[in-house]
Amino acid sequence: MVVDMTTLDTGQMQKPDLAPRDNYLTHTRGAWSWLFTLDHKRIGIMYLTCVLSAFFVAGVFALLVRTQLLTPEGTIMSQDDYNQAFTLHGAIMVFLVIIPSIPAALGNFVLPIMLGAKDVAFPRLNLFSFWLWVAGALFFVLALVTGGLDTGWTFYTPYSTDPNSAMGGMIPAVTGAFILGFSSIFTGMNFIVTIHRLRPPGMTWFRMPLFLWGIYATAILQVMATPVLGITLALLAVERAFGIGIFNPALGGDPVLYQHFFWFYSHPAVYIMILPGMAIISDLIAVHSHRHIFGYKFIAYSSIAIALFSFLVWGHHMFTSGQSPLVNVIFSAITFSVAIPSAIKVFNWLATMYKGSISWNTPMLYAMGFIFIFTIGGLTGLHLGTLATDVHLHDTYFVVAHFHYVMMGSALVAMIGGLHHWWPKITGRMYNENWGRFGFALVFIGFNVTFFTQFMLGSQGMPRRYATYPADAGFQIYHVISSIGSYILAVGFFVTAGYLLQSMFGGRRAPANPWGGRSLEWQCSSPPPHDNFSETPTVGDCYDFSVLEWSDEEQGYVWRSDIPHPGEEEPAGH
Amino acid sequence: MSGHDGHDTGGHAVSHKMLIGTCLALLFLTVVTVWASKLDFNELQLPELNIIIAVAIAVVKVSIVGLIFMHLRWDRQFTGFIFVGSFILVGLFISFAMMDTKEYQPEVDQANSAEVQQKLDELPAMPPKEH
Amino acid sequence: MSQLEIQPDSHGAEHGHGHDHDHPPHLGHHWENSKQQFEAGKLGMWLFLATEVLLFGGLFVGYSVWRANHPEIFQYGSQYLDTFWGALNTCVLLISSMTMAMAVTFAARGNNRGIIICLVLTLMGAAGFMVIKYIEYTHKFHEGLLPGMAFYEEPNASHLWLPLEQEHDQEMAHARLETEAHNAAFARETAARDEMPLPPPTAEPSVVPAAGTGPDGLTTNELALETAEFATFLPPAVMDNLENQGPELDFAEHHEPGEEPHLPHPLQDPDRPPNAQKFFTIYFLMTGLHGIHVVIGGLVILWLLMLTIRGRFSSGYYTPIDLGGLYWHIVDVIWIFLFPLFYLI
Amino acid sequence: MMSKLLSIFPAAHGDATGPTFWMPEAASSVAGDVDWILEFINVISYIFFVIIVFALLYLAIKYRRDPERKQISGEGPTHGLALELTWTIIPTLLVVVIFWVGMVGYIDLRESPDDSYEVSVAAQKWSWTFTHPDYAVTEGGELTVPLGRPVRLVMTSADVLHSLFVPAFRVKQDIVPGRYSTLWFEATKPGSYQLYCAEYCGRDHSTMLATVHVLPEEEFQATMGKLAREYEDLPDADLPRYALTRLYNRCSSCHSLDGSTGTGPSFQGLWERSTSGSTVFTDGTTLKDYMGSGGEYQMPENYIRDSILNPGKNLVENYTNVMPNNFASQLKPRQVEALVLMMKHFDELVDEEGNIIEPPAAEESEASTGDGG
Ligand code: HEA
Ligand code: HEA
Ligand code: CUA
Ligand SMILES: [Cu+2]
Repeated sequence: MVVDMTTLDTGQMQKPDLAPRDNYLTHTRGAWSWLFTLDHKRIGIMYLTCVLSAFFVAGVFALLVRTQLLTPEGTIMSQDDYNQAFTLHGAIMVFLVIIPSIPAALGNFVLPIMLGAKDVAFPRLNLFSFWLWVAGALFFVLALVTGGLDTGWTFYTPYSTDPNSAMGGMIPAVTGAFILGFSSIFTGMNFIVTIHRLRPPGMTWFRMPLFLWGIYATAILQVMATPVLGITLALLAVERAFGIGIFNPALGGDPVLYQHFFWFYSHPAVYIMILPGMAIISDLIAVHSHRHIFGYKFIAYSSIAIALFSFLVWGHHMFTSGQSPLVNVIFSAITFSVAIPSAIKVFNWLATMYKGSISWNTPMLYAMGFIFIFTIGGLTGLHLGTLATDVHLHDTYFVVAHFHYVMMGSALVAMIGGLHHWWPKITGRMYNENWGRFGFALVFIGFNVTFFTQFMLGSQGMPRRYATYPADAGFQIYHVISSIGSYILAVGFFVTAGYLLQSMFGGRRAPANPWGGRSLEWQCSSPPPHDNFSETPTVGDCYDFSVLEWSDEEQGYVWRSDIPHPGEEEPAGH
Repeated sequence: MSGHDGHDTGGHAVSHKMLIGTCLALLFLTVVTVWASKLDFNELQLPELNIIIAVAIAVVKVSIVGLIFMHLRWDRQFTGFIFVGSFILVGLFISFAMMDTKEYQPEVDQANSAEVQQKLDELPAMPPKEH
Repeated sequence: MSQLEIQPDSHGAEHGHGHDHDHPPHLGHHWENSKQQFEAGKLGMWLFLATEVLLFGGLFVGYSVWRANHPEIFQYGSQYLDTFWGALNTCVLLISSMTMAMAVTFAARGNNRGIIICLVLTLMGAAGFMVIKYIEYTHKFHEGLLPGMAFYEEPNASHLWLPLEQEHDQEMAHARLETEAHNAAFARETAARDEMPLPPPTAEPSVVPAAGTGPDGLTTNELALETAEFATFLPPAVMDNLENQGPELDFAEHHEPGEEPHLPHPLQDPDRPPNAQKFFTIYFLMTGLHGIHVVIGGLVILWLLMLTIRGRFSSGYYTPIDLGGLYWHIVDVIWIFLFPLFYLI
Repeated sequence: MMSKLLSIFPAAHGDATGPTFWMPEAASSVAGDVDWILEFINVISYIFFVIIVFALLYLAIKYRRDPERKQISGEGPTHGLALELTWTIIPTLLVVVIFWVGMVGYIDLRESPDDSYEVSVAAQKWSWTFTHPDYAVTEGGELTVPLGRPVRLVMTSADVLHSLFVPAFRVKQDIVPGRYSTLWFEATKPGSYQLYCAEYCGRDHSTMLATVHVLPEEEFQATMGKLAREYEDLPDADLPRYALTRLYNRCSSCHSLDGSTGTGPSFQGLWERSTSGSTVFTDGTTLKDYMGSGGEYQMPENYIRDSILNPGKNLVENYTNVMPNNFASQLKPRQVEALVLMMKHFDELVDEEGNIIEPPAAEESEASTGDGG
């Protein structure tokens, strides 16, 4: 094979021996240098901060929802308040948290570094995306002060477009979601171009870490699906403001057509959420098992396959909506096709652990938690994709449980896992491993207690979006368990937030490569310098860990002394 | 450097002659569409044929614009793939949505809704005098 | 700034390093060379164009679904659009597309004067298009051919509204509208009196049933037929239709290009299909969104023109012109579909 | 809880139609199939779940890193086509089967038998009205259906989307305004079952409930006959209570009994407001302006009747025109009369807090046996 060495022209601007003090964090100072930075790392950090704050807000709404449901007649809220609480919880979690979380926050930080590039293709556009996110978030706030939002995150017509029904904040909220859509489109465009055009020599498609494959597949979805959300929301706002009757049956419009529009975006959107999660897990499993990933190409292609199939299954959200039976059958059939690439990924992850050398540290625990939870979430997707059973399960807590298993338990858990994984790189500090494991245990247990009970609730017939429920249907016991679980979960997240914040000030300094990863981000210092690499990174097989060894001196992993340094000889390929 | 002929730069300079020829062809096709739309296929029991012809001509025109004006002919294949892919996606969306809504049309109440009816009833019986 | 989005800050406060000197001024610090940057810009632009296609795609879905379900609404509505203006606008856009492409060629050859001339021509095309759209829109507003519920407002002024000056005509029109209202009231009463609170699916009463669909429709039409005077207001095509009770209408051939079609106002037309306003709703939505794109395209061209005049481009660097051109072409592409779908069929 | 846990295993079901760990009680002809399909997918899921979690834990423990080792790389195989094919093909086959059984079951769910008994359902924010055309009976909040006969619901909505959901029957169908939605089931077990609105429809979505009463054929006929004539046979004195117990549920989502403001004015005090003419309308006029001889309303009864049948005519200040205007076709004249009388005698029926005052014992059996089951 050819010598695989990049000749990145990083210039002379960095001293070869980089003191950790001169890094992207300290490169320039002052709020201004952050708010209008073009550095992808700083933009990533700003995203991360905002996304986690939004997560906190939406989480508080979730706790309100759970508290309300402790008793059949409700405890703390009126019907109207409850409707607003779950709507804002869902809308914030989806549009402000989970869609931007991995690509825009973590992806922004690590993608160019992993690729060996100095930045994303369009740094200005990147900054613009971030500010669009902020604008979108402000519109959500505006929605709250202009009358509230109670449509559910799905904005179904004719409820949402009828001024006599839905609350007054509907137009600002829709505008906010519209803006957030464009933020997401621009991020996706940026990443596609970056991956296509900024790969340095030597970084071939099949040398890219699987994280990049996942982000790439996600970006396709972001670019191709989100514009439809844009036009949908624009139509909604116009319809509500002027009553032109696109979706309004009173004017010959068709409410079911709205659902086609919405889910044409929002089904791909759920894979916008999970694909980056799966991408993180692929890397976490390999790195923390210190073992070459199993079936690289299958995992890579399965991401693309999921992305493509996902465009053709949106109708499975509409099995009982009045969609025609023929189309129901077709959509049901295609829905199952997505299960296959997902299955491929799960089994390849397991095979990667075989004969590995598995460190039980926090990122790995989150990765294992992911596999456990995603299996449940995915398999219950089968119940929902099956026509006969979905008729019973649709719009019940079974669906609520399903999507929390995949969104919260999988996508978000992957994001938290990734956050721990890259935390040393981002902050230059190590968090406390024992607290990390403890936090994981709380989150994992709390999560399952909260949401597994909801499967039972749902299949027993408890409809979703209910502020109160019949006292004699036997639902209360499940609701109480679920609420208790959610409190455990909240404690888990507070613990996590606590030790992570603490580590930023009191944590041990992180070595360049604390876990033994081989993708390029572990070749630059922690935290990385302003231009990402002080030395030309070496592109090799990013899953070949045999060339690394632990160094007590560094408290991290270094190149093996008995193996020639790359550039001189090609390390074993896969 | 970009700006010179060659497959790898993408910055292909198309001769003015070719551009004018392309434009003439497009204008000609426009005339053809207008003419074709006047054809009456009702006798053949094929009223849809008008639409099919019109869309077909439009597709031809768009292909010409894409290939020549937008340089797709000289560009990377991937660029063309993006462009065509987006149209295919729209096509899929249209066909699924149409397949569905057509099926349930019989259940839909086809007449003017009460709201429209009310408006119609409110219309003055007497049309206004000319402005 | 001489770039669309491609140029990262290379002179900003963040850079104290002297590594810029081998980079041309337009080249961002993270690029190897101009070609890489150009190609990236181009790929980005194409992705953006794909999103534009999908954005409009949504509206095309709406169009297709409605049209497939209610061809009569579209056949009926498109008579009220003027093919002449539509075709003229198509030509304007096609030619401006050509001049834009020529500007790119000039740019590649480094001919600044050529670029300027072509961009000015393109800009004129954009302006011309908007002027024609303005004429069309104001006309429609005038006629009360509006989207949504506004369609059912009585127009303030419309030459389509039947000119019922003579007393007799007024009586006739009065009688006709009254009959309709009466029929409707009757139908509703019947439905209400029926023991079934739910009328069977198709029997929803309607003031203006499509010709020949029921006893009410016949009454209306017969009334119209009986009165020869009334009939004189209607163009021959309408008369034919009333006599044949055929659902197909074809007025398109009965007027010269550029001339107003002689049609009754839809609200006064007994053959108006239910929900005829839907045609105008989607017409305004799609052409409106397209119009916005034309305006944006015009601004982009204006900006390019200014940069060209300032001499920012050379045969080695003209990426913005190339990308701006692509945007202008996509505007054209969309219109190529819109024109036949609304004006012709 | 324990018995529920045990009932995961099909063999543990004492009663084949009783509630199981996953599913509520099964009371329709299709429920058995749906449950079977669900159980089938469950079993597949359990198997995969157990395999995956077992493998996960086993591998994680077995290959746990030895912290003493410096050399950390594990060295398993990096790819294997045979394995990949195995775990592609087996799930593929399984999902094909799942899809198939699901589709077959679904077709049964959708295709109603020809001889179905038809009921019209009108959904509106936030109440249900069920009309039996065969008997000219209208029920609100309660649906009485015959046992062992297919029932077909023809449903419309006056405002937004709703969805009719009866867990015990395993059926659900959205109700889309502007069109007719249908749903069928055949109840196989007498009893009362909860009916939910499963599509979010606004403020009181969670109280848009109803009860389905499944009655054996004779009992059903008897009940229908009774309901059909109920208000005709009642002595006038019983009409107010009849209106409160049988008709008010159609008003309850908007008009409270306790004086609190809802979507519409409370019924408490309505009579007083009407007799005194103090009600103010949106156009600024008061009811007084219309009352009295020569006025539009000779007596308050006329005004109340008009407000029921023609709600948009005079809008009370601070309220919007949202009341359905189709009551004229739903209520018989005598039922309207009953409602008017209910307002008139409101204070005898309802106390200050809005609680219904229990009638004297003698009357009770009369008023409350109508709903059977
Ligand atoms: C991250 C988000 C995410 C992900 C990844 C998924 C994944 C899947 N989802 Fe889910 N879904 C949502 C988010 C997501 N979903 C949301 C938010 C909603 C509700 C929205 C709302 O209404 O508010 C929803 C609702 C929803 C519905 C509509 C339910 C209803 O409203 O009635 C359906 C129906 O088909 C469905 C199916 C599936 C399927 C088949 C998968 C598959 O991709 C799962 C594939 C994975 C596996 C199958 C597991 C791994 C494989 C194995 C362990 C091997 C064994 C496998 C086999 C034997 C096949 N989902
Ligand atoms: C990513 C998506 C996401 C996530 C993470 C969650 C998280 C949670 N959700 Fe939510 N949920 C949705 C998406 C999500 N949800 C959607 C889309 C809906 C549908 C809405 C609709 O119907 O329209 C929904 C609906 C929904 C319902 C149904 C409401 C109804 O139908 O009536 C319920 C009920 O229990 C619920 C509960 C919860 C709970 C208890 C959590 C908990 O997991 C939350 C725990 C989090 C916290 C308590 C915050 C603590 C955070 C910090 C302290 C800061 C963290 C910082 C670091 C970790 C560094 N959610
Ligand atoms: Cu009706 Cu929810
Ligand atoms: Cu989905």
